[in-house]
Amino acid sequence: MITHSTDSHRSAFFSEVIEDTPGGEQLAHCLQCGSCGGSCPNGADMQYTPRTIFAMINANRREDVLSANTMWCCVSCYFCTTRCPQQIPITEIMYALKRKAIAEGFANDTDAPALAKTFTGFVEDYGRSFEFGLASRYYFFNKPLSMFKLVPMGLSMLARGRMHLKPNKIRQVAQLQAIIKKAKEIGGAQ
Amino acid sequence: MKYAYYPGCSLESGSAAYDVSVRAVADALGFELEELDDWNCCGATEYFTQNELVATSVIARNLAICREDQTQLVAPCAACFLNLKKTDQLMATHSHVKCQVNEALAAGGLHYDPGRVKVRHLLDLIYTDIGEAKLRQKAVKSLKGLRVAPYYGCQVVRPMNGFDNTEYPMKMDELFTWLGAEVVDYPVKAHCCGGHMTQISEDAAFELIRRLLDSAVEYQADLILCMCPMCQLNLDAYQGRVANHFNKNYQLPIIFFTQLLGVALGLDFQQLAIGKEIVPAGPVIQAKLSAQAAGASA
Amino acid sequence: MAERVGVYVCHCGSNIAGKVDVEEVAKWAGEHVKDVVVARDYKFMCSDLGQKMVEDDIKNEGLTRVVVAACSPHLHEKTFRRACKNGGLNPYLLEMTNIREHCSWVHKDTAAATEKAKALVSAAAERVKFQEPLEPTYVDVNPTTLVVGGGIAGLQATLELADAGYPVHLVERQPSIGGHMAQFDKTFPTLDCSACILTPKMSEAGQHENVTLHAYSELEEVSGSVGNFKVKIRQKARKVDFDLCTGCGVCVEKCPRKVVDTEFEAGMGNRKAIYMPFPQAVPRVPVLDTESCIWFERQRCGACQKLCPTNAINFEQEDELIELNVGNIIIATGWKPFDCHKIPQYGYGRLANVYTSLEFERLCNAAGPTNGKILLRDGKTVPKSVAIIHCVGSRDLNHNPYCSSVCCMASLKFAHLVTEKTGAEVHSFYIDIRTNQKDYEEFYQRLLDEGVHFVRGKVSEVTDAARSENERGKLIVQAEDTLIGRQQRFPVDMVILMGALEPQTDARELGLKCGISCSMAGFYTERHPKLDPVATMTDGVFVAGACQGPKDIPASVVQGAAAAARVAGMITKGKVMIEPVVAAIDEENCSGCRICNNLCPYNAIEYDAQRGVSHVITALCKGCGTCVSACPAEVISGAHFSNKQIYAEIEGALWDAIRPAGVPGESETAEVSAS
Amino acid sequence: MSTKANSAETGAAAPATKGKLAIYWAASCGGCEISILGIDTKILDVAAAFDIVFCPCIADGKVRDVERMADGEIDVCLFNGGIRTSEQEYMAQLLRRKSKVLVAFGSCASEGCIPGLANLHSKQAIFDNSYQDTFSTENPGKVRPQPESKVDEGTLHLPIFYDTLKTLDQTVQVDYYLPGCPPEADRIWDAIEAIVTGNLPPAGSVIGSNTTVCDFCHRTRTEKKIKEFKRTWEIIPDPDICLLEQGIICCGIATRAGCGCLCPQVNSPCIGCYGPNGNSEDFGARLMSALASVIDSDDPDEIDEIIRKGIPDPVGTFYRFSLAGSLMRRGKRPGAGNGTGHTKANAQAS
Amino acid sequence: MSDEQFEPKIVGFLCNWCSYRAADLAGTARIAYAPNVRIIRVMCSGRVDPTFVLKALSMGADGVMIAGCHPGECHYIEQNYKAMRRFNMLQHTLKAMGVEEQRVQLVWASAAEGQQLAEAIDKLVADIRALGPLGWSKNWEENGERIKALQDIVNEHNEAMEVPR
Repeated sequence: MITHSTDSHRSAFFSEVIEDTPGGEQLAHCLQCGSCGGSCPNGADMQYTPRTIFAMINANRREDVLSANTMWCCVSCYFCTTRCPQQIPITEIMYALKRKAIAEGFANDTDAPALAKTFTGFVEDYGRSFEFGLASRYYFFNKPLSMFKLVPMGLSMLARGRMHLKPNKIRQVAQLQAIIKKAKEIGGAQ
Repeated sequence: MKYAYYPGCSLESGSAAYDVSVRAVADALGFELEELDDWNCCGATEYFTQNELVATSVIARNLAICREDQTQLVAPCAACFLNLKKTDQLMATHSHVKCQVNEALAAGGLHYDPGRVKVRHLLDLIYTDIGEAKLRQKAVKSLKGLRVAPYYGCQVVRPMNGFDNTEYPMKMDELFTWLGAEVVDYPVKAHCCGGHMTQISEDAAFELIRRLLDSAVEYQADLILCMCPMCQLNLDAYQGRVANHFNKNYQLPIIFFTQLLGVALGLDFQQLAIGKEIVPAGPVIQAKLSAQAAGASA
Repeated sequence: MAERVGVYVCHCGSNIAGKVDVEEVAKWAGEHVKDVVVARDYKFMCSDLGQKMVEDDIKNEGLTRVVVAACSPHLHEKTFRRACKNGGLNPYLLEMTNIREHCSWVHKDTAAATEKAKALVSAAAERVKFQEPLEPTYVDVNPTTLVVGGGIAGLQATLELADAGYPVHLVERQPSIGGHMAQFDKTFPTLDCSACILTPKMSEAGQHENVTLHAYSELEEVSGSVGNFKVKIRQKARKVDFDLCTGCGVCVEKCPRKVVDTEFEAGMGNRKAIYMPFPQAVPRVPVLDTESCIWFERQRCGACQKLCPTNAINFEQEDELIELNVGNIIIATGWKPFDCHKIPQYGYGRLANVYTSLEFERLCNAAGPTNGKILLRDGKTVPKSVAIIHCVGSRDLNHNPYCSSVCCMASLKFAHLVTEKTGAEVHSFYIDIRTNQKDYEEFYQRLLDEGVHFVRGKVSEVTDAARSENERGKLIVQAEDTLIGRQQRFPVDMVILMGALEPQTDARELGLKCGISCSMAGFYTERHPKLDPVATMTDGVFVAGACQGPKDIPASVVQGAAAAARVAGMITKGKVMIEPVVAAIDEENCSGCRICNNLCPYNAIEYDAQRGVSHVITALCKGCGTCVSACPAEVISGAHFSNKQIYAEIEGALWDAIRPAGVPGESETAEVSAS
Repeated sequence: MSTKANSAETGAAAPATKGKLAIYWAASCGGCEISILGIDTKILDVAAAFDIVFCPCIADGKVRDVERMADGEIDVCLFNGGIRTSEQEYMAQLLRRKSKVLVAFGSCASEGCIPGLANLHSKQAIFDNSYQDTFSTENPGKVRPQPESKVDEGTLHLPIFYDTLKTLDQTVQVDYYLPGCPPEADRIWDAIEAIVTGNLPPAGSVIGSNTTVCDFCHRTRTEKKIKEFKRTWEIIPDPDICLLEQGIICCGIATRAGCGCLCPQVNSPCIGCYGPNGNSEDFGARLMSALASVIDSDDPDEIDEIIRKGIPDPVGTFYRFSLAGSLMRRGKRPGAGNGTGHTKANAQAS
Repeated sequence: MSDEQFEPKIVGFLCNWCSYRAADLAGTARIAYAPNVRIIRVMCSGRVDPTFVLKALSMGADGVMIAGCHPGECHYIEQNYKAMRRFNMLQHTLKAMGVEEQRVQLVWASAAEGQQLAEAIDKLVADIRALGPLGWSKNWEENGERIKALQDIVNEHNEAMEVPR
């Protein structure tokens, strides 16, 4: 019935972020209580806690936010989201920030985008993903050195028939690709 | 009872053990899982970091290809469960998402009305639809003597499971108490296993894994029960390296809850793919249960 | 014969005239609105001269209806009704339309604003023609008052009225009056002992000649209306004869059955099956709890009965219903504590040494289970470090969105008591410290001197999962210290949860009985948040204390006194006016379909089975008009808001819209004659 | 021509005291005429009191005869049926002119009745449906009725078909109303008596009672709370309890008494043919308001569910007899997403 | 009203205790909103009879707003729920008549929500402006040939009369 105004005097970046996050309007209500930063399993490693990030978004500090490591610490455990007293969809906002960071080439000192790309690469080719390809391709291109550390583990996995060497392909790959193509058109490929 | 079944990629590769045990348990408990025809990957958390609409559309395809009569979709994998449920909810609560996703689906000749398919997690199904009475009746082998640490992880219970507490879930605890196991009530049962951090920043991931293993050990658990392939992989496959990293020595088997449930239902390890895990669980279960049996007969 | 309508358009200085062309509006009304015989605009209609103008026109121009286009009727309807009265016209033949708040102040374009003003005036003018003269009725006020709730707010109200010489019936659900305040140890910010200042009031109420105490009783039913309520009170069976009992306490002493006291001791201590909640209880008559009594379990024991020197114990005693007539009702039913189990991450109920604020009050109360010693659950260890968590279930959309307003000060009090009694290190975790009353901020300053650590951050979880040796065996409080922007872990021995203040579980139920409404949260809604804070929408029913919203002791006392003052006012006036804006059923044509019967929240509609018709009890009707619009036979009429009046208003408001065709005389009619 | 001369020509033998009665039939089913015959032998008394000067359905008589009459020459005209064509409007105007007292006779004339339900759709939609889209229609030439058709003898005119059906009083001034589909014989007789004896209510009002059907219903009533509206075929209602309280939508609560509560007596709900009670403006609105008020839920979704499930055809339920005469009008999207979309025309429109 | 754009005429039924006061508040706070809504005060949204809405529409209004206290906060305890039920019922019927839902809107606004009420009004006006005029009062009127057709009948009959008998 009654719609709350989201435009008004918000910072440009603020509007941008909630634009990109379903339910993001709640961000306007952040109390700066820090229950998010306190809840995060990786909270200790963050250079800015989510709460701080929100304050920075409000202050329109675009660059600082997008170059922060905060969202890359997020493991989508949703503790912050369920605990937030203002019901801000924090995890989703982290996704939104990740998307922006990647799109605008901020995310350089993390391997997450690479992993993501490799992963979705498979999905778009086969319709499904599979660990071996994922691991091998991802590590080969991104952290060849640490590959060796993985060998014993890989082997034991292999030994237990837990590593398939070829992926399963879905029948309707074409259909899926069409959907993805369309979605990218509408959503503006990021 | 008949449900549409969405195994998800891990269950057909790395975590086949989960898939095998799920199907075995389904047979034993007498409910039917019909694999969703030509399902595609849910994109885990990876699509959301790139393009929200693509992410939701890719997921929505799976909901859209459900037949009219497939109104309940069961996903054992946490990430799949959350993604499917989340997408359905997003479409239901945000009309623009609904429109855009359907526009995308239309490109593949598909359409989905939010709410048509009810996304369920396997645990919910077994706990609610099968229920205590039936389980007790079907259970042929008591799990007495076995100290199990139910591990829920994150994405089944949060942000929206609709069947258990998001902070301190109890359903798996109850389920295995029914089956006679000693359930250890340890504080971190719904904390994070590190997720894909194992791939990105091992130090971060190892710390998280350590917390879980430590706590379980502190509470003298014989094994940890998982309901998510990623959790199982991290706790099991990385256990050795985590041990070295903090120079400790864990020997804590990590299996899927359906595997132990199967044991209680009288299925043998083969049928349940027990032995696929890296830290072997078979011997532990054997030892504890027979010890108990011996104690009982003596 | 046609009405003679006078239209008055106010400039309100430039407030209206600045945006609306008032002269034009008045001129237009005079020329275009049917039956308008006088149309004037004036600088300030509410001024004496403005009112005089209306009076004179009524007298000289023989106006039969008056329209004033000015500000909100909520501001000046009374004013102009008076003017009409003085002019000899029934006040209800006035209609005010709001061209200031609803027009000149909210529209940018003068032309548009003027157009709207015209529409509003025409609407009012069309409506007023159908308005009817109404006469308010007056009823006598019964000087007896019912006070529901024997907490500090209720006590205050009771004593104010009783001392003023008016009879009061005080109803309390618990075995003793005193409320939550009786459980407390000290009161902020002065730290004087709660019992010391409360018990005198309690005993005074217990002995006062004008006060009739109904402890261990509940309000069952309310009927009637302002001035003359009929109330039913359920006196729950104590199983102890009130008149015979001397309060010697032998029964309690001899009772073999011990149970945990979840009420007064908040689960921290025990009581007997027959008990007096606390030593200074008023009335000093024990209550037998049949749930736990051995006699009611298996007809054995009966020690109390055997040993009572006055044979006051009566196992057969039943609840009894007491009927009273009262003129006014004061609701002071207070609050209930938030159930901390609802926030599992704080571990209450799972981790032994996590306490609720009420538990802690008992813990440091000299008369409490540990005689005022602050100890862990093991009953011997003194905590070396204590964490206090604010806003547990308050300021949290997942539980209660509102601020519970007392927790900040209470937590400061606790911090002080802990440091004073144990010397333990205290961490107090807050979102904002709110100390906005006299001497509260000073108290905060004092605590800062006492070396309490205030950590700005809402605690994320309390756990016993140690990550390092120094955490082993401790409760670890994990939170972000937002002032340094870092996640921190604080190992402590004891955690105190400052749970929210919530409305009583049956608040809505009681509200319905008395015909008063609740906010979303479930606190009673006052008539006006600023200007009428203790009255409610139901005349003769007042609210005081935490049942109207979270409040500390001083604020509750103020409201108790305020409510009493309002009631005293009603009583001294002796009569009360009843608005004539009510519904009426044309019983001649009512067919008794009974659609309307359960639509009235005030039960003002009664079905007469004999005659097979429904009728309205005028004294109970509040004039909302819901039944009027529900009546399928259109035989219920609403005074001052009749269908005729509203239809006319609609038509007037749309004077400039295209009229429908099909209505004879309008649109092109095609009368063709057969030559 | 003078009135006298004229009367001499037509109703020759008529004694001066005998009044002149006209009965006309516009857009209606003819049931009203049957009902008039329902007054049985009393018809003779009518004949005694009146010359029936014009009644195409029972006696021969030409429009031109009426045209020839002097204005106001007819004492009473019972006009049934709504106005759907130019001819009907012409007759309405003609008879209005010629009659002292014009009575809107029956539901059609008073409020549009069943023919009025066609107002859900435009003329276009109706023609498409009846001349094209119904499955049983073969009309490759897309033939439609034409107002003008040239023949050798000249041009023939058909009355034109209006976009909407109007009630009599939306076309001409009406003196009295006699509701009912059809009006009960007894009520008709009451009305005729009233007219003859001249003790009539104020002009423009309904000749009939001012209470509702419930007044004459024997069923026991208690307070109403409705959790589910039921269709008549869904349950066999208890014969002694208020139908509404059993979930069946009974219009008796809002319908003017007069029929003697016929339907509820045979365990079937009142459908409101006697129209609204008192001087209420909109029968449907009265029903909607009353029924909605007693829905037993405060949750918007549940309320919606109850309404959608229980009342698939709201217009047909609330305005079965009164659509044309009500305040309700069709929107720009005729029949969009409504419960009455059972014709192809409609299906396309929506 | 300025320039060419369609200015809908809207009638608003506001309850005396919450929404009417919300409108007062919007005024005292000088929150500007569209001037198209003409406010009619009723004691409670529970007084709003579907007839009022239909009356307004048939009198030429393009839309109607019904505003009351938030559910659970009604000053008459629960009467706004009746308003809600009637609103849903009326919407159901209007929909069947092909009237767009946005034309009649139900709004909850507490006495403190001047801003929200103003926004709701602006939204309502925008919605209806987008829909264009309702034209209820018009669509009962007849197609143009009507007059001619009537005249034709007269002429025909006149001709017929000239036939000698």
